[in-house]
Amino acid sequence: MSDALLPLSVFVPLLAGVCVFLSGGGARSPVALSGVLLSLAISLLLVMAVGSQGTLDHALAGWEPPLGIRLHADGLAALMILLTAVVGALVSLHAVGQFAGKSEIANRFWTLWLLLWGSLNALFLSADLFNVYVTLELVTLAAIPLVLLAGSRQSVSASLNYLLLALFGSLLYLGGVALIYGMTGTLDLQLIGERLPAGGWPVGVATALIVAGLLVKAAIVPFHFWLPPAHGGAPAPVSALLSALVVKAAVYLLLRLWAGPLQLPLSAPWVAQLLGALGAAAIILGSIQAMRQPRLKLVVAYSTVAQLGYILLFFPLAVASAWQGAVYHGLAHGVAKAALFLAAGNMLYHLGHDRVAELRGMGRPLALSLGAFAIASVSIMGLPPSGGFIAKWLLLQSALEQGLWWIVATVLVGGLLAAGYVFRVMRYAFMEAHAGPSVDRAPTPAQPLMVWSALTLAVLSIVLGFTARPLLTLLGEIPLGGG
Amino acid sequence: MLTGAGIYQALPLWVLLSSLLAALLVFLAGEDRNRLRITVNLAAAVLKLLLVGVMGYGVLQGHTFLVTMPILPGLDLVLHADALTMLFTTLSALLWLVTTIYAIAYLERRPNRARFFGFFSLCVASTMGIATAGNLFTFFIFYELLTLATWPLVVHNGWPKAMAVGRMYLRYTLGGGVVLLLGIVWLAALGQSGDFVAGGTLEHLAPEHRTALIAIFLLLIGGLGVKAALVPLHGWLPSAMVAPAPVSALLHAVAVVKAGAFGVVRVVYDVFGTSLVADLQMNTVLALLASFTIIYGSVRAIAQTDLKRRLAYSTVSQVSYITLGVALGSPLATIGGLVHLVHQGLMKITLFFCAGNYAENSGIHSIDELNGIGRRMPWTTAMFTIGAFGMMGAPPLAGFVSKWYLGMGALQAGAPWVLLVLLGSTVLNAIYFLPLLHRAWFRESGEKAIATAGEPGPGLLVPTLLTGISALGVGILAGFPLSPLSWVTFIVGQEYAP
Amino acid sequence: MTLPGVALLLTGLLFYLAGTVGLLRFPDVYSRLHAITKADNVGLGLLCLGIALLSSSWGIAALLALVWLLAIGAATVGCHLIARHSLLERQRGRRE
Amino acid sequence: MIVVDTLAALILVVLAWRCLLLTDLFRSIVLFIVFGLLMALAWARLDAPDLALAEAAIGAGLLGVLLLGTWRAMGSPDGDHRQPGRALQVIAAGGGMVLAVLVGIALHQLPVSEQAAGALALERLDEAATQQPVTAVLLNFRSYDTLLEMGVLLMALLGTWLARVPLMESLSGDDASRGTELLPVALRVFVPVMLLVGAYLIWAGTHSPGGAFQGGAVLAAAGVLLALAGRLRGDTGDSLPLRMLLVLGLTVFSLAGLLLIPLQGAFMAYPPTLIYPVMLIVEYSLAVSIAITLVLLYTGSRGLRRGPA
Amino acid sequence: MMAGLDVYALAAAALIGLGFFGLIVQMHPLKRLLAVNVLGNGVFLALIVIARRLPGGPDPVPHAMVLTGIVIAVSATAFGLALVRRQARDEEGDDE
Repeated sequence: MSDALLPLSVFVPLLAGVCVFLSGGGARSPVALSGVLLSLAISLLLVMAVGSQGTLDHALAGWEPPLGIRLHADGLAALMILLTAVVGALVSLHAVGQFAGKSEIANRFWTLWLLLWGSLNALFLSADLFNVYVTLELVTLAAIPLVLLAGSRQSVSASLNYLLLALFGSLLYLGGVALIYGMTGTLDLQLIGERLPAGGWPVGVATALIVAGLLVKAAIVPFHFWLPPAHGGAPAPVSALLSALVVKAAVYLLLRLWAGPLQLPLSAPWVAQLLGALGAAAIILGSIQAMRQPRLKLVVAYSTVAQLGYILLFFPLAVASAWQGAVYHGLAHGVAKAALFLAAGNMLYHLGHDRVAELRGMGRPLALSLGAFAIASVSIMGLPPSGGFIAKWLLLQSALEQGLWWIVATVLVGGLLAAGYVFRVMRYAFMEAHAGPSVDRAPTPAQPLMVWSALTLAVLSIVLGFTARPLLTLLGEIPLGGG
Repeated sequence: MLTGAGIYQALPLWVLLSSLLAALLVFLAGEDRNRLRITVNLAAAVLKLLLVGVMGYGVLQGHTFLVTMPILPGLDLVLHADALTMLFTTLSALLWLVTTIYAIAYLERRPNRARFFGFFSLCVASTMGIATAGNLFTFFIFYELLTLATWPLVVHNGWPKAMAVGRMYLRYTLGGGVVLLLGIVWLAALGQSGDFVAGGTLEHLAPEHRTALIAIFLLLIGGLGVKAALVPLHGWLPSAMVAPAPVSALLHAVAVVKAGAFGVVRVVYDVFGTSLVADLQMNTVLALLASFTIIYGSVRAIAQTDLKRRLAYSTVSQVSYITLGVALGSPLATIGGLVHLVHQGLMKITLFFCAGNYAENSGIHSIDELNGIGRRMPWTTAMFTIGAFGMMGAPPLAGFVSKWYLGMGALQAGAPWVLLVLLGSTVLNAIYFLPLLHRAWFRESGEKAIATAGEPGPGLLVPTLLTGISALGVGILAGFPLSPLSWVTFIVGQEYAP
Repeated sequence: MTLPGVALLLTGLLFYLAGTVGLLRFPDVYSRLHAITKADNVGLGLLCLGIALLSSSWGIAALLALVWLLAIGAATVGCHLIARHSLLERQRGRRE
Repeated sequence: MIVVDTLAALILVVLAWRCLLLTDLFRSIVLFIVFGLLMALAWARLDAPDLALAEAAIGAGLLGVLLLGTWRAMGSPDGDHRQPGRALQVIAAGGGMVLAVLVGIALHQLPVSEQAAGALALERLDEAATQQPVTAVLLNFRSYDTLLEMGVLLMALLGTWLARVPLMESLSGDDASRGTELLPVALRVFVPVMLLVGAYLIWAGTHSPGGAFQGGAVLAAAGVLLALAGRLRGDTGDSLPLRMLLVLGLTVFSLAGLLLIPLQGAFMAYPPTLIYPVMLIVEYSLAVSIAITLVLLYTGSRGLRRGPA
Repeated sequence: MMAGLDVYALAAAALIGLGFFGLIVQMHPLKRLLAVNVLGNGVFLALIVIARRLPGGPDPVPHAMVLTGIVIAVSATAFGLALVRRQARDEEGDDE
C-alpha cells in the first residue's frame, strides 16, 4: 500500500497550492502553513518507505507501461525529494518572515511555491520520458512567475528571457523524445533502455537534442546567461528555491537518463568527455564571473552556475564513487546555496541594497546572517567539515583512481576560485567601518524567523559532512542499464 | 554505546568539545556581556587543562583513548591520544590558558571582542583536533578548520593593511590545503586509509608505487610546509605580524606553526615510517630544505628593523629545527626535534609577550626604540633576555638542550654537515639577538622615550613572567622525570624504536 | 452525380481566383473588401454545394450549409467593422 | 496527392520563413496567424482531426487575437530594426541549418518500431470505455499528463496576473466596435452557436474527434468575442466563485483519482462500470476550467464583469 | 505514402531549423516568441509524422502528446505576451 505514497507526494502539495489559491490567505495563512507541513510529512514518509522497502513503483491509472505512465521511487529520487522537502520547509519559514504584511504577494508565493513543490516531486518520481517533459514545463512555469514576484523592471526582462530559453530547451528535449518514441515505440525509461538501437544517426541526434535541451534548462555555461538576472533579481526565498531545486532538476535528469535509457549513447567516450569539459568550463567561468559581480545576490547566482558544473564531472568518470559524489554534491549544494541566498536576502532586507563594496563593517548589525553566510560558504568551497567537502572527496578519489588528472585539477581549482569570491564578500564584512554599512533607507532588521531559517540551513550544510553514510546507503549502487 | 569506560575512552572528544562549546557560547553571548565571556573563556581553558592532565596520566599508564565515527565506507573520523598527541595537547592547553589571560588584558577596551574570543577558542579547538587526529582525513578536517578560524583573527583590526595581509594569508594557507588534500586523496585512491600507526603503514606499497609515493610525500610536505613555514612557503608569517599581539604570540609563534610541524612529524613517523622515507631518499631532501630554512630565516631576521618581524623570521628558522630532527630520523635527532617543539613554543611566546608589552606600554615597534628599555621595564626585559639566550642555545637553557640532541642525532645518523648548520644558526641567532639586549640594558633611552611608562599591568606582566620562568625551568630541569625532555624520550622509546 | 459536383467545384475555385485578383488589383480598402467578401462567399457556397453533391449524404449537406451560413455571417460582420474602422481613421486623420 | 502535400508543406515553410525574417511586427503576426491556419490544415492532412480542431481554435484563433491585442497594447510599434552582430547571424544560420539537416536525416532514417504503445492502445480501446483513441489516451491511459497540464494553465494565469498588465484597459474607447448596431445582432447569433458547438464538442470527444480542449477552446472563443465587443470587461477584484471554476478541472480530476485509489489500488484507475460517467464529469470540468482560463489569459485581468449592454 | 511522409518530415526539420534561427536572430521579444512557437510546431509536426507510420491507423499516443504540447505552448506564449506588454509599458511610462 505504501506505493500509494508516490501519487500522494505529488498531489498533496498540488492540492495544497490550490487551496491556498482559493483561500486567498496572506503570509501567515494557516492553509499555506498546514499545506507545507503536510507536504513535508508526505515527502518524509516516502523517503522512509524507500529507505526500508527499496525502490517503489506505481503504475498510474492501473495501466502498466508501455501503455500507462509509471512513477518510480529509487534511492536517487528519494534523496532529491528529501532535499526538496528540507530546503522547501526552511525556505517557507523564511518566506513567512519575508512576505509578512504583503498579503497579496504572499498568497501568490504560497500558491506557486506549493505547485512548484508538487511538480518537483512529480519530476523526481517520473519514469516516463514525455511525462518528464510535462513536469519540466510545470517546474519552469511555476518558477518564472515566482521570479516576477519582485515586480521590478529587471525581474520582468529577466523572467522574459528565462521563459524564452526555458521553452527553447523544453522543445529541443521534446524533439529528442519524439525521435526516441519513433524508434522504440514506448516512453517508459526502462523499456527504452532495452529497445534503443545501439548506434546510428537517429539515436545520436535524439540524445544530442535531449542533452542540449537539458543543458539549456540547467544553465550550463554556453546557455547560462538567463540564470543570474533571474536568480539575482528574485526575492530571497524564490532565488533560494530556484538555485537549490529548480536548476538542479535539469541536471538530475541528465543523471537519471544516463542511468536509464541513454546509458549507451551517453557513455560513449567523446560524449562523456564533452559533458565533463562543459562541467569544467562551467566551474571555471562561473567562479570568475562570480568574483566580478558588484551585487551580492549576483555573486551567489553565478556561484550556482559554477557549482552545477561539478555534477557534470560525473560523466567522464562514470564509476560508483563518482555517482555518489555527484549526487551528494547536489544535496550539499542545494542546502548551502539556499542558506547563502537567504542570508544575502536578509542583508538586502536590512540595508536596502546588496552592493558588495558597501557592506563594510556589517559584522555588528547582521552578525547572525553573516554567520550563516560564512558557515554555508564553507560547504560551497568544499572545505571540511561540510557536505561539499565529502562530495569533493568522492569526486577527487574516483578521478585519481582513474587517473583523469584534468578533473582533479578542475575540482581543486574550483574550490580555490570559490574561496576567491566568498572571501571577497567576507573581507568587506570584517573591514573596520566607523558608521557601519551604508544604508539606502532606514535599516529594517530582518525578522528572527528569517535569520534562524538561514542559520539552520547553514548548520545543516555542515551536518551533511557527517551524515554521508546513511544518505549514501539510501542512494544505493549506481543503477546500470535499468530504469 | 557510551558506557563508563566509553566516556573515559572518549576523552579526546571532550577535550575538543570543551573549546568548541566555549566558542559557541562566546559567539551567542554577544558583544556586551563581558563578564560572562571572561568566565566562559577561563573556565574552558582550565577545564581543558584538567582533561589533558587526566588524559596524559592515562597515556602514561598505557590506557587507550579512541573515538571513531564512520563518514564514508572505508573513511572514518578518528580521535585518539598517543604519546605524541599528549606532547602537543599539553603544550597548547598550557599556553592557551596563559594567552587567554594575556588577551583579556590586552583587548580591554577594544571593539569586536565577542568575535575575537569566539574565533580564538575555535582555533584552540582545531589545534586540539589536529593533535588528537587518528588519521590523515581527520587531521585534514581540523587543519583546514584552523585556517578558517585564524583568518578572522589576522584581519581582526579591519585596517586596509590587515585586509591585504589576510588575502595573502589565505592564498598561502588555502593553496597549501589544496595540495595537502590532493596528497591525502591520492593516498586514499591507492587504498590506504592514512591511519596514524607507529612506524608507518606504506611499507608494502614501496615496490610498485615508488614514484607515486614520492609524489604523495612531496605533496603532503608541501601542504604542511605552508604552516610549518618551510622556505618557499613562509611568506605569510612575517606579514601576519599585523595581527594583535596575542594572535601573533600564540597562533603564529605556537599553534599554527606547530600544527604544520606536528603534521610533518605525523607524516614521516606514522604514515610513511622513517625507513620508507630513507628508502625514498626523502629524508635528505627534507633535511636540506630544513637546513636552508634555518639559515635563510636567521639571515632575513638580521635585516629586519621591526621587532615583531625579526621575531617572526626567527620563528621561521626555529621551527625548521623540528623538521630537521624528524628528517634525520635517528632516535637522538627525533628527541632533539620533538623537544624543540615544546622549548621553542615556550621561548617564542615569551619573546612575543615582551614585544606585545613594549608595543602596548611604551609604543615601541622598531629595534632602535629599544634603547634603555631595561631600566624602564626591567621585568619584561629580563624575560626577553631569558628568551633571547634560550633561542641562541646558550647552556643550560632549553635551546641548548634541543640543539645538543640534534647535534648528537646528526652524528648518529651520519650527517656531520648538520653540525655546521647548527653552529652557523647559533652564530646568526647571536647576531640578531645580542644587539637587542645591548640596546635594552646598556644604552641610554633617547629623550623622546616616554619616561613615565613602567611595567604593564598584571594582566600582561604575569603571563610573560610565567612563560619566561617555565622556559628557563624547562632548560635547567631537563633531567627531571616530568620535564618535556623525559616525556619525549618516553615517546621515542615507546613508539619509534628504530 | 460526380460531373455536376466537379463542375460546381471548378466554378467555385474560379470565384476564389476572381476574389484574390480583385484583392491584389483594386486601389483602395473598400473595393478590396468588396471583392473579397463577395467573391469568396459565392465561391465557398459553390464549393459546399459541390462537396454535398459528391458526398451524396443529407447529413453532410446540412452541415456544409451551416458552415456556409456561419462563414457568410462572419465575413459580413468583419467586412463591416473593417470598413467602419478605416472610415473613422480617415475622418480622425482629416480632423487633426 | 503528393502534389497537395508537397504544396502544403512548402507553403508552411515559406510562411514561417517570411514571418521570422520580416522586421515589421504587424505583418509577421498576420503571417503567423495564417501559418497557424495552415498548420491546422496540415494536421487534417496527416489525419489528426483532434489536433486540427485544437490548432484552429487555440493556436490560430486565440493566439492570433492575443498577438494582435498585445501589438495594439504596445502602441502598434512597427518592430525594431536592431540586427544582431554578423557573428551571431552566422551562428544562428549555421546552427539552424545543422539542426534542420540532423533532424531531417534522423526522421528519414528512423526505424519503425514494431511494438508501438499506440498499437497497444488501439487494441485495448474498449477497456477505456471510448471509441476515440486520442481521448482514451488523454483521459485514461496517460491521464496523469493531462492532469499535470492543467497545472500549467493555472501557473501561466498566475504569471499573467503578476505581470499586472490587463489587456482590456489599454484598448482605446473610440474603436470601431462601439457605434455599430450590427455587432449586437451578430453577437446574438454567433455566441449561442459557439456555446452550442463547444458543448457538443466536449460531449463528442468520447466517440469522435473533439474533447475537453477543443470544446473549451471554442467556449473561450465565445468569451473572447464578448470581450472584444465590450460585453465582458476585465475586473480587478477576483471573486471566489470564479477562482473555484478556474481550479475546477484540476481538483475534480485529482480528487477523482485519489478517492478511487481504494477501489482499484492505483491512482486514477477507475472501476470499469464507473469509467464513462467519471470521464464525462472530468471532461466537462476540464473544459470549463480551460475556457475561463483562456479568456482570462486573453483579458489579462483577475476577474470578469458584465460590460455596458 | 513514402513520398508524402518525407515531405512533412522535411517540413518539420525545416521548421525546427527556422525556429532556432529566428530565436537567436530576432531581438524583439515578441518575434522571439513567434520563433519559439514555430520551433514548437516543427517538433509537433515531427511527432505526427512519426505517428502516421503505424500500420494500423494513426498512433494516438503522439496525438495526445502534441495536444498537451499545444496547450502548454499556448499558455506559455500567453504568459510571455503578458510579460512583453509589461516590458513595453515599463519602458514607455517609467512607472517603476
